[in-house]
Amino acid sequence: MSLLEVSNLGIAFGGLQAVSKLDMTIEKGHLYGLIGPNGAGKTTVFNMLTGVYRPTEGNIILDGKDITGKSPEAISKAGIARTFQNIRLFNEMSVLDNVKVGMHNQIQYGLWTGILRLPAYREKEHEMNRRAHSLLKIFDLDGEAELKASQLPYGKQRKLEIARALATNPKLLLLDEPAAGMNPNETEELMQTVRSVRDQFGIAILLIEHDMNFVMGICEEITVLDYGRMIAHGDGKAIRNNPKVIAAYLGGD
Amino acid sequence: MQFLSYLISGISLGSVYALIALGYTMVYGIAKMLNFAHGDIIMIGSYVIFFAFGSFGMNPILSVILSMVVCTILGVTIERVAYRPLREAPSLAVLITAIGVSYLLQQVAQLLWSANPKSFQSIVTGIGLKPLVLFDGQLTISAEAIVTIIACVIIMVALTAFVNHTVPGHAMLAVSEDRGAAQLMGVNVNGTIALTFAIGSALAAVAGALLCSSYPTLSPTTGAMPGIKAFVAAVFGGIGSIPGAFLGGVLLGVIENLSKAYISTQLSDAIVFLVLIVVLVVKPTGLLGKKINVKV
Amino acid sequence: MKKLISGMLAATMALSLAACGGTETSSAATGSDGSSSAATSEGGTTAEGTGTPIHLGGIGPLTGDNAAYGIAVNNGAELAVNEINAAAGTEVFALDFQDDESDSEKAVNAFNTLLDGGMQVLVGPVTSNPSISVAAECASENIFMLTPSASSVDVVTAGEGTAFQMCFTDPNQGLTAADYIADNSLGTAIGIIYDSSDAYSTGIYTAFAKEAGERGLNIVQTSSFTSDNNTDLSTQVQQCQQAGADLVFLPIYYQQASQVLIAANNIGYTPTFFGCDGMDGILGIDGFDTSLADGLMLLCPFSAYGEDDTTKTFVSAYEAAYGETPNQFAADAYDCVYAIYQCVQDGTITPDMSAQDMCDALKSAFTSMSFSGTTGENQTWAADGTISKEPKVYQVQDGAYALVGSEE
Amino acid sequence: MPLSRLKHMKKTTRSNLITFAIVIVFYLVVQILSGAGVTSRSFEGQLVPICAYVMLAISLNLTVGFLGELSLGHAGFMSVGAFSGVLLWTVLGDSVPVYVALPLAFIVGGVVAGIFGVIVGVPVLRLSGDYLAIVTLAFGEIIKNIINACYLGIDENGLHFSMTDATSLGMEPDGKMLINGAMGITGIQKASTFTIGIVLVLITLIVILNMINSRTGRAVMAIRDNEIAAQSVGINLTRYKLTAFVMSAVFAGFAGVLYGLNYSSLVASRFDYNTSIQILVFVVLGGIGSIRGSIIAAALLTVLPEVLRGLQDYRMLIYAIVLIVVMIFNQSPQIVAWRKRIVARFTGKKDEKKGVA
Repeated sequence: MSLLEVSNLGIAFGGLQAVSKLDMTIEKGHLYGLIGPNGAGKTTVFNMLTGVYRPTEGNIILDGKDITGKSPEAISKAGIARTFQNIRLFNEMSVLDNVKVGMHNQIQYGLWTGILRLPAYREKEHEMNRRAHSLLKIFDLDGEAELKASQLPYGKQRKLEIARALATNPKLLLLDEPAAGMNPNETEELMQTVRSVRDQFGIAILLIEHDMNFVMGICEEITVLDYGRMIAHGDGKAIRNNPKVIAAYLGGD
Repeated sequence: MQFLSYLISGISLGSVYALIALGYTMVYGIAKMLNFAHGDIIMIGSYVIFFAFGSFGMNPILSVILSMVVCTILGVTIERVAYRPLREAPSLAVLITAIGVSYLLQQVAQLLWSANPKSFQSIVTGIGLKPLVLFDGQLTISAEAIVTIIACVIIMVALTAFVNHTVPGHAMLAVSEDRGAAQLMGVNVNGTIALTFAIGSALAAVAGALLCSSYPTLSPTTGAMPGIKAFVAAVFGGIGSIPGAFLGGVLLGVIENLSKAYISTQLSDAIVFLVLIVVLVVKPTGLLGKKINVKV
Repeated sequence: MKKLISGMLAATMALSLAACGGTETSSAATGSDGSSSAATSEGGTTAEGTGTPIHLGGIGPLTGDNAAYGIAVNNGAELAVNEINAAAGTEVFALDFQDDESDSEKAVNAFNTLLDGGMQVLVGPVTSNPSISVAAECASENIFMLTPSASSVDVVTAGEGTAFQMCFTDPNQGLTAADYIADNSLGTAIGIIYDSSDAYSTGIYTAFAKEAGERGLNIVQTSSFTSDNNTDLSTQVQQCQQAGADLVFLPIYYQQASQVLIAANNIGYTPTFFGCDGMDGILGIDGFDTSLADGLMLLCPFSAYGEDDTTKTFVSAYEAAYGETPNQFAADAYDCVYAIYQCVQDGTITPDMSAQDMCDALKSAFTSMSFSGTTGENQTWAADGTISKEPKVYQVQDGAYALVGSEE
Repeated sequence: MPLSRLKHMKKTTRSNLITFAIVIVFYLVVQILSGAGVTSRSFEGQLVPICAYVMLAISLNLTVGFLGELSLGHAGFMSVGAFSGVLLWTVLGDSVPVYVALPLAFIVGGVVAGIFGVIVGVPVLRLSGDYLAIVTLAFGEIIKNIINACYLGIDENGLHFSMTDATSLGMEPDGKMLINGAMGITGIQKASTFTIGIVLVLITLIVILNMINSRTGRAVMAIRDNEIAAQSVGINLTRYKLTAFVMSAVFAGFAGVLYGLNYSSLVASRFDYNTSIQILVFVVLGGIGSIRGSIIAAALLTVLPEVLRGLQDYRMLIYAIVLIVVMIFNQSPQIVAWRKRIVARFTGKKDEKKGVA
């Protein structure tokens, strides 16, 4: 059974059909790319997968469970985590706390345990700190744990967002333009990190990216969207040579 | 007949709220701040008319114009001195400053003119208008009510036209949409905001004249409660929207008066506020407010 | 920022702590009319050599919605103190009047400040609710309190015998008004407009409604307003008109009453209007067309148009000092000071007494003496602190009051 | 030993301990000074209201600073807390020992305020920004208006209730009015003391600071910083918004009881939007999100008008000017930058990073 099975997915805003008839299958531990020209509906797909938008048609099955139209909160619990195109960190909180918020549903204790500082509080906070630090280490952020998230440089903010997403212990990680705004060195470094995350956590990753070198260099399978429809699917080589894709990128409109 | 007469006094009260709300809503739409001192500018304007017209016997129209000039200068000065330095500060900082200005104006008024209430002579009767008697005296509509309603409609229409069809009006729209972008496009943001305050304050003078003509007790706290009600009216109609302020004000006045007449005079305010809450819960940006979409 | 705040904190705390030990801040009677502040006792005789003054404290709203009443009380008390001091050629009283914004918290703060300043007798507070709170403080500290205008019964209850009133209690006014209207058949259908957010107004209304029921008065309409929705009172006036009321009872203050009269005039409604002591002052509203008040009746112990010498002296001195006609707030406060002065003259209290001793002395003196002033002849007090005086009913005629009756 | 431990503590823990220390030291200093008889009555009289306002400021800061929502109706919760707590206190009267009645009054006040927090919070928290602010203001005014129209009395036939006037209660002559409309509750047996106040302030501090530094607090702050991201990591927005809002209401209720039991009369009009705004001023002036700032600002601004009493008529004028000037001085970006330059010149230090921000 595949990890994620999307069938016939579509959404319309008013009269505008933003995405339609999308089919997608993601296997455990694989790296997928979702590409397409601007306005092709890539982020809309992410928003449907994570429950921000409710699809008007089709089904999303995660690990055998139907999660179509569930709330973002429920989908996070079900095992999909994401980052955002325009970074959405908890800016006024420390880097460490950003990751600890990610563990909200992983390590739990109640309101009163926290207020009364019961033994469970100490224990669980300790466990959270341990896990958070080890996650930060992967992204080379453990030196900045006490800084405010907003004080981090741009590249590190992108990494922190991934660390926070991983803290939710997902089965599937969605990365929305993780390399946006990075220089070639940083991009190269990020590719390494994404790969090692996949290897270390054994999770599937679906990413949107405009940087073709990044996508081609890292993704095992790529889906191409244009005007909300899938126009191609396959590995890097197949996509690169697909005439429909070339047309869409060169002079679609 | 009874109902009609309550309804008309409701519309008249509502028109006053609407006039004040127009000032609130313009300032909010463009400067993105809740100008809590707006009600107190009304109070100052009313005192100006009280002395000009009531004590010195100035022509009623001229005294309203004088009051508009005073209020405009006052409004622009307040904006320059107290609000502009906080343009880039958190919005709460400006809110608190506006509250400080409100206290300040009330205190100054009390020191200058004492807390003893004044009885305001209607400028409407001052220009010689008579109440309208209909249905063989069964229904009397005061001249103040008629003038207030008409003035309110005219001002609303004029403001809408000004904003939509003039260069400074377009600048206002641009600033209200996106201050940064407007600045880049060469719009004089400070000038536009100052102009907004000028118009809002001039409106406050007119509102004060009509408020006190209909409800003639004038004291340093006269502006406070109508100010709050008008603020509610502006939000009710969708804050930032000119027709919304008008609609919100009139509805508020009508609801307040009808609940006073038929439900309970003690609880009329509670009813007004309850309606506001219901409207906002059903339509979170007010009756005519724009829906804000957050892009993910 | 933090340093700034802590610096300010330290400074404020220091200032506030320094205000202790009975250091006198401002004992001189300072005008609070706004226009004529600091008008008095610049180089007046100091206490040295001629005996120290008795420290009177005053509390009332000098700012906020009810400031008009507090200012009138302050003026009335200040006038009396100045007169007494001038006549005696020495400083008999020193008055310190503090603002309470008509709020319990501020009133208790003012009370404490006054005690720090060495207050021996309290004239005030002005409004009911702060007076209840302050009366309780007076009871526990054993400080004599004489309120000019706080007419709620709860004031004397809370005072437990240390709080005295110069005005009628609210129920007494309501009852008397109902009786007077019934006895003189002033109205066949009665409408009432009262302020349900105000203790004074509600107190009178409650007693009036009860007595009216017992006397068989026909109440056809009861309307109220609150301090939040008193901008527009035309609806309430219309309600009374629709109900066919030929007498409208207005147990409210003169500011709102003037609005009722104007609103009634606007719709051509002309019943008999009947008010209580809070109505007094309506003719003095700046800009008010007094012809609208013609025929208005009010149950009030004081008339600025009275012909007796006490009243005439008071009114002319008040007009000279403050440029306006005094209302019953000012008159009550003026009487308060003179009532205490009566106890000074007969030797009941002397400046060297402690506030507590003074309180005990005044309590027994007040319950046994009779006082005549601007608000009535031969007034006496019961042990609980309530006053008994002759109620008078005036009618406004040609911009002045004419006595039309009194009710026992 | 304890000092060296203090050094190694986490920054937030240390900051919290300093906050506690300030409150405790303030209490001790006041106790010593008042024992020595050097404090003025005026100052002592303000201690209970100071404690109440400090609690209100801390609890409002939870809504404004940590939940990130502007509330203009905090006095409403104070009001229902005060009325329910004081009502219970009056009803219990002498029939129950003080050490039972008093805690019970506080608990009831807090719980009732909390219930109102839920009633208000459920619809209100769906809104955001200025719309939320106006609806909280509306709720505060509704609560005031309803209590003002509330008549409750007790006689041998039991409780009587009316929303019109006292006469319609139809009570026996020997009955007792409990809530008398606009006159509120009178004849309250005063019970609040500075010690009770400080204990409540400390409880407020412990609960709110511990809450902020826990899983719940992090969830609340995450919602404040970014609702969409908070949802994406699986945080239930409604639940945590409501938790913070209700907790804020509960402590406002406690503060209300403390305040109500400090005076012998209690009226609803005391708790109008002006009081809500006053509390908001404490929070903003003390620094949004800074608990210690709220404490200091609340204490300072409660004392300030009393210290200014000597200025007579100009008192509130000066207060207003101080408010405006402090806001501009602390919050205007240009002036803050200018202040930093001046400070840098005097101390000779160069703050390179923050020079031009």
